[in-house]
Amino acid sequence: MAIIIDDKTQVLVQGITGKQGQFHTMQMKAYGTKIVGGTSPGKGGTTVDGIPVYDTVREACENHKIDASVIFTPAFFAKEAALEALEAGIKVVVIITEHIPVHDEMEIMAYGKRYGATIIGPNTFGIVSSGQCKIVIPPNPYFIPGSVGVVARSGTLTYEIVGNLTAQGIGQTTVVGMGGDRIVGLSFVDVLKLFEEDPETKVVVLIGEIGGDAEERAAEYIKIMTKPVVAYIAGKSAPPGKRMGHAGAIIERGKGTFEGKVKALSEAGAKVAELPFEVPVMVKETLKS
Amino acid sequence: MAIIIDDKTQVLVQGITGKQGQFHTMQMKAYGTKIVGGTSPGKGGTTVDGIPVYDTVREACENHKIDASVIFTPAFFAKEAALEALEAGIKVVVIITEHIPVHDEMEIMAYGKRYGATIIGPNTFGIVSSGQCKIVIPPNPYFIPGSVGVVARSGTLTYEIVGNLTAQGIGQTTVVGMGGDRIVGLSFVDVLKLFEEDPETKVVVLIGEIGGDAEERAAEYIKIMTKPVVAYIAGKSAPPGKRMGHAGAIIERGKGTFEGKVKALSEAGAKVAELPFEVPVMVKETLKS
Amino acid sequence: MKLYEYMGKELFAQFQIPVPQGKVITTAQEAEQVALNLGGPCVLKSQVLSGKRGKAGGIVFADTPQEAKEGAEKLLGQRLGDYTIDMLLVEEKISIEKELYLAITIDSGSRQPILIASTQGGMDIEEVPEEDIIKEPIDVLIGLKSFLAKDIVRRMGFPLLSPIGKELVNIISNMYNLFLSKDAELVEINPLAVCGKKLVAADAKITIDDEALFRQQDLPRVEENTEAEQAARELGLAFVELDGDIAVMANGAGITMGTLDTLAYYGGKPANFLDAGGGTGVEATAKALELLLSRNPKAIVINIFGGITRCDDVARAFATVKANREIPVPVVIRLVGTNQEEGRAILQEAGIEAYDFMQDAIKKAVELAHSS
Amino acid sequence: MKLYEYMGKELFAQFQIPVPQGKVITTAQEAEQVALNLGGPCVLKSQVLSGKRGKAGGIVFADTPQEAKEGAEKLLGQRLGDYTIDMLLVEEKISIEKELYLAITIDSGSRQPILIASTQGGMDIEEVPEEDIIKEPIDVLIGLKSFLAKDIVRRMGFPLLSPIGKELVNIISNMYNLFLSKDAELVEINPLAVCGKKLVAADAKITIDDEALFRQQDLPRVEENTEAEQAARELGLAFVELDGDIAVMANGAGITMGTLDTLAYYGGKPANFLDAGGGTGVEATAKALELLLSRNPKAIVINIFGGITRCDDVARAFATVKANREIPVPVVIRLVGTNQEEGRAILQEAGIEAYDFMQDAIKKAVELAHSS
Repeated sequence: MAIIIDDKTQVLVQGITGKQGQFHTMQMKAYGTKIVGGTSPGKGGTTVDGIPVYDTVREACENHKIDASVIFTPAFFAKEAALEALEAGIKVVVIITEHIPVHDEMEIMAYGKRYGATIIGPNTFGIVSSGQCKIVIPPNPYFIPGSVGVVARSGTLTYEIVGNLTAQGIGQTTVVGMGGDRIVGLSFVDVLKLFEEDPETKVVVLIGEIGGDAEERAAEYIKIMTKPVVAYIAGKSAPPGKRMGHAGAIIERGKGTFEGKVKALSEAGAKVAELPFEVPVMVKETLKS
Repeated sequence: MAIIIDDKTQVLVQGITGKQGQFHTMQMKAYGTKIVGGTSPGKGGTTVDGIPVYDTVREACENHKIDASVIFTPAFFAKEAALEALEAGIKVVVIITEHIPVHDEMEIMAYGKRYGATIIGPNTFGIVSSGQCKIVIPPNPYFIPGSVGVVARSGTLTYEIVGNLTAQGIGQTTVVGMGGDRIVGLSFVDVLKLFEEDPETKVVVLIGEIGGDAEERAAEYIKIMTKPVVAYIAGKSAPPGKRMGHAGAIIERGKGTFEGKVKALSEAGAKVAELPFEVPVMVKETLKS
Repeated sequence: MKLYEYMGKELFAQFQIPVPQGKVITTAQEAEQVALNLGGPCVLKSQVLSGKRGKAGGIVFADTPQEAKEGAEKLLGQRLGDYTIDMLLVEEKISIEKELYLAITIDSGSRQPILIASTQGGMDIEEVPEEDIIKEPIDVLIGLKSFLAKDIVRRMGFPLLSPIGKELVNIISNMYNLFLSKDAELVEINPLAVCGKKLVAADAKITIDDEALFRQQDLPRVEENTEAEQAARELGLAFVELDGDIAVMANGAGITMGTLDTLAYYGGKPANFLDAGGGTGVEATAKALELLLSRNPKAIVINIFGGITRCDDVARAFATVKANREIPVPVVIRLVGTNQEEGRAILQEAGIEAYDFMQDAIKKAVELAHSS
Repeated sequence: MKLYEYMGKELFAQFQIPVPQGKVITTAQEAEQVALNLGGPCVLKSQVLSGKRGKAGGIVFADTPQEAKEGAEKLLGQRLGDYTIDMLLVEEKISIEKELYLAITIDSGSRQPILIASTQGGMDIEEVPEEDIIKEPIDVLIGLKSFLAKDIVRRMGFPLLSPIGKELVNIISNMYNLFLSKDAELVEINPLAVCGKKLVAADAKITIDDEALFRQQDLPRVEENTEAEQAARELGLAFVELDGDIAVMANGAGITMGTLDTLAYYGGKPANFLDAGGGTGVEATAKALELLLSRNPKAIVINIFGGITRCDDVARAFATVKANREIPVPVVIRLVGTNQEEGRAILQEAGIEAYDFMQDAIKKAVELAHSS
């Protein structure tokens, strides 16, 4: 079992003929992801790594049952690409594109809701249901099947932590990258709920960061969760008023502080690691108990 | 039983302080309609015929459970009023306003669909569940409870026919005015389906007119209906290319002709009256058999 | 409101939809001058609102300015169907390789705009086989985004990166912008001509929603109604001239149609459609009566089922008119509904008996008209 | 991108939001002239991007042009927090009866714009009791229609037909139009001053989404970053200056923060936040290294978990820099992930041993910095 995607998920790559699109298509295929098609307006009829390319998402959907789409288009065109996927009826849309204008992101989310679709990202590494399906960019070797659900805002920090879990033989059900922007499709609560319902997931790792109140909201839900949660919050040493790479990672007007998040999570019953490499240790302990 | 509205329906009047709003509020109240409030921006706190007036629909909804709203606002403001009702969560919106721009009507319908609401009109006389609830303008005396469902595009023609039914002692479950514009919220098929499911309704009267293909679509559904349908189509003598009052009542490019509609309905098994006053006769026969 | 072709093409140009070079003229001299400026073969197109101008002889080709002048002399002032030709659009003659069809209109069924496209342009779209027509409803909460335009172009069979493919995507998007921002009911390009690597809108059919004209102040106004129809519209009445001799007034579009149908059933010929609407007051009703009288019918039938309309108002209007002028034709009135008794009392005083049933009143009117 | 108050007020005026009369100036002479033109008491407001200018002495009142001149002389060139005052907004002094608060910003929780309103304006909204604040998320597929503006004004307690009520409805609608059409992250009016029957935006705080600047060519540009931060941004890197002495580079915002946190945990002080991003090539990485070196740190720690980023690229970048210039401080590198072996081989050739675990590398860097 896994959440959102699994070994039956058929994936479309929007923007498959670009450099990034081609590279990650091959990587995803190597991981075992069922990539059934790609789009690139005007390149319909060609193939990339044996995968058929279509002019439009609708054309792809005429030829395949598509469960999820991943968007590699440039920022100024991402809203259009997301709408195209939603309008064609695709129910999981992964947007890795960064630097999308926030007003476009709000529109994408409003349409996502209207179409009843799950939107992952923007500015995300994607989602991996370990051993079954990887959508987008995490490096293949670090994701093995197991019983830990991981949800994070940030990419490389997730690889760091998941890599350490894997190194210690602790596999994952699904690893979800929500994305680093202020407006993203999934919240921690959305994903925690899915993990809570997933029978295979035994422990959940939450990788948060300063800024916003997503972790505080997560804490409210963790209070009523039956499954244990191990958390790490990045940005303890960040000064207020400075945006730390991600659009959301900023302490403004005293809100979104490290201390506030740690307090909320601890009080909700989550174990909070002080440093990234402590997470696997805590997970191991939790799995044992 | 009845469709869409009944004796429990609580009604809001948007634009209650205007001349039309006041007059019809009193008429509806006299018929027994449960009018619980009205709106008129800036006149919140006053009353009309003992009915509390609110500044906004939201304010009215804070004070009452509202099932249906009727809109009396001028054409250029009708879209705004409809959106206000929809946004506040009202699930039946009756728009009597005529001369609304067709692009506004298309927007209203798109939002209505998004909010899962039933929109009656625009440019309609409204809806009456005889003896239970009357929303808007039909004259009170002609609607008595019974077992005939009536659905029509046009107002006075409906009163003419329903008045004749009532004169002969034949009552109605619900009389629905879809509205005379090209874009209206309900189709004949929508209403026929509701009558088909309504246990009280024994016969359905369909009052159509030239133009469009709503009657042809209705015929498709009538084929599979179990209940008998008596139809009358107005406009037999109308020349092509001339709009007969209603925005939709025009024969263009040979489409929407009287002959085509009568043929479709007859072939589907409906009894088609040649003149309005034949309808009650046919209904009576149908009820007997 | 239908726009003339040249107005439609002005809007096309404004919305980056390519049109032939040309100019609208009203004299043969101007035609010659425009042809001279165009510097090559040209076409003279009669600016009237009916379709099928070509078959009716309203389109003439000219190879030289002299021919253009002669052609214009021939066309200007001529009748074309119901219209007199008083304007010509003089345009460069384009060499058409293929004719496409594009239109956006309003679809009552889906309650949305609908885009209609075909590679079989040039003829009436009704004559194109269903399988050669692409129909795409537009979700107004999304609009016609370029991804949808691209998908339509794909389905039309044009490579998306070809010059024609790219231009088609633009034209489709621009058409929707025009449709939306000008409150159009119809925007039709037929044919959209393929000329080498370019596309040119060889014709333009645009209809604007009458109800939205209040917010379309920038658009020109085109009056298609007869004088009487225009007068009625200014009174807020829906009036259509017909070719019979019995004037009809009723309240409500449906019942007015029903009245005409019943009249025809009894062998009468209606002179008009006049929906006096609901809730019209004494004054407007009186003016509506004057309008009917001005058309010299053989009889007048008034069919009122009073709802919002009050019977006493209608009766009072009739009494007012009768007091002020002679009414030289028989008037038959059916009057039931709100304030029926007061209305009938007023009519009785004016010497008229009201009927209870519309069929009786109409039958009587036909008899009176035939015997006059 | 934060806009100066005067820029915000220019936008307000453009969107029909009433603002006081005034002008931005850069010299005391101009201040005197503007005060003269205003013809009454005025206020001099320092144009800096920090809040709390009043408390910090950045706002001065003047009754006469002479006082305005003197006030401007005093303010111009002064420091206010992190900023030097080099512009003043000279405005008419308005007599405020009541201060309201209005803002539209972005709500991550609901993924929508949110309107915040309060009748307790003038102070930081964070200090206003929750029960005195109205929060209304805006559905972007509808927008902020006038019915919603009216409902907010009702909840604020103003009669809808009063002059203030009507004006508030307009201001709220206009704010949303500004927010939407200028790709704003924040539009704040605090205070919105009630002056008799009028409303005046006494202050203006507008932040524009940096990612949308490409389509906001009409807006002025305000540069808030330090030179180094600006240089990094031009390289496509996220760089923030901090006040420690150990330079940090990692790939990814989260892991960079995690690196800083680990550094702090071991007693080190980071000189910067530098997210080299994912998939950056040799050249950009080399430039990032140059940037770190230019800040004269005591040590550099590089923490790479290669995903899209290829370890050999990072190593090659390091080798390139080292070949071209002296690196006077110790560099500690953690390098794992894609093409790890090639990367390590390159580093070894350049005389550097890579670490496997970030904590070990960071610990070492702190030791080296402390012992230097």
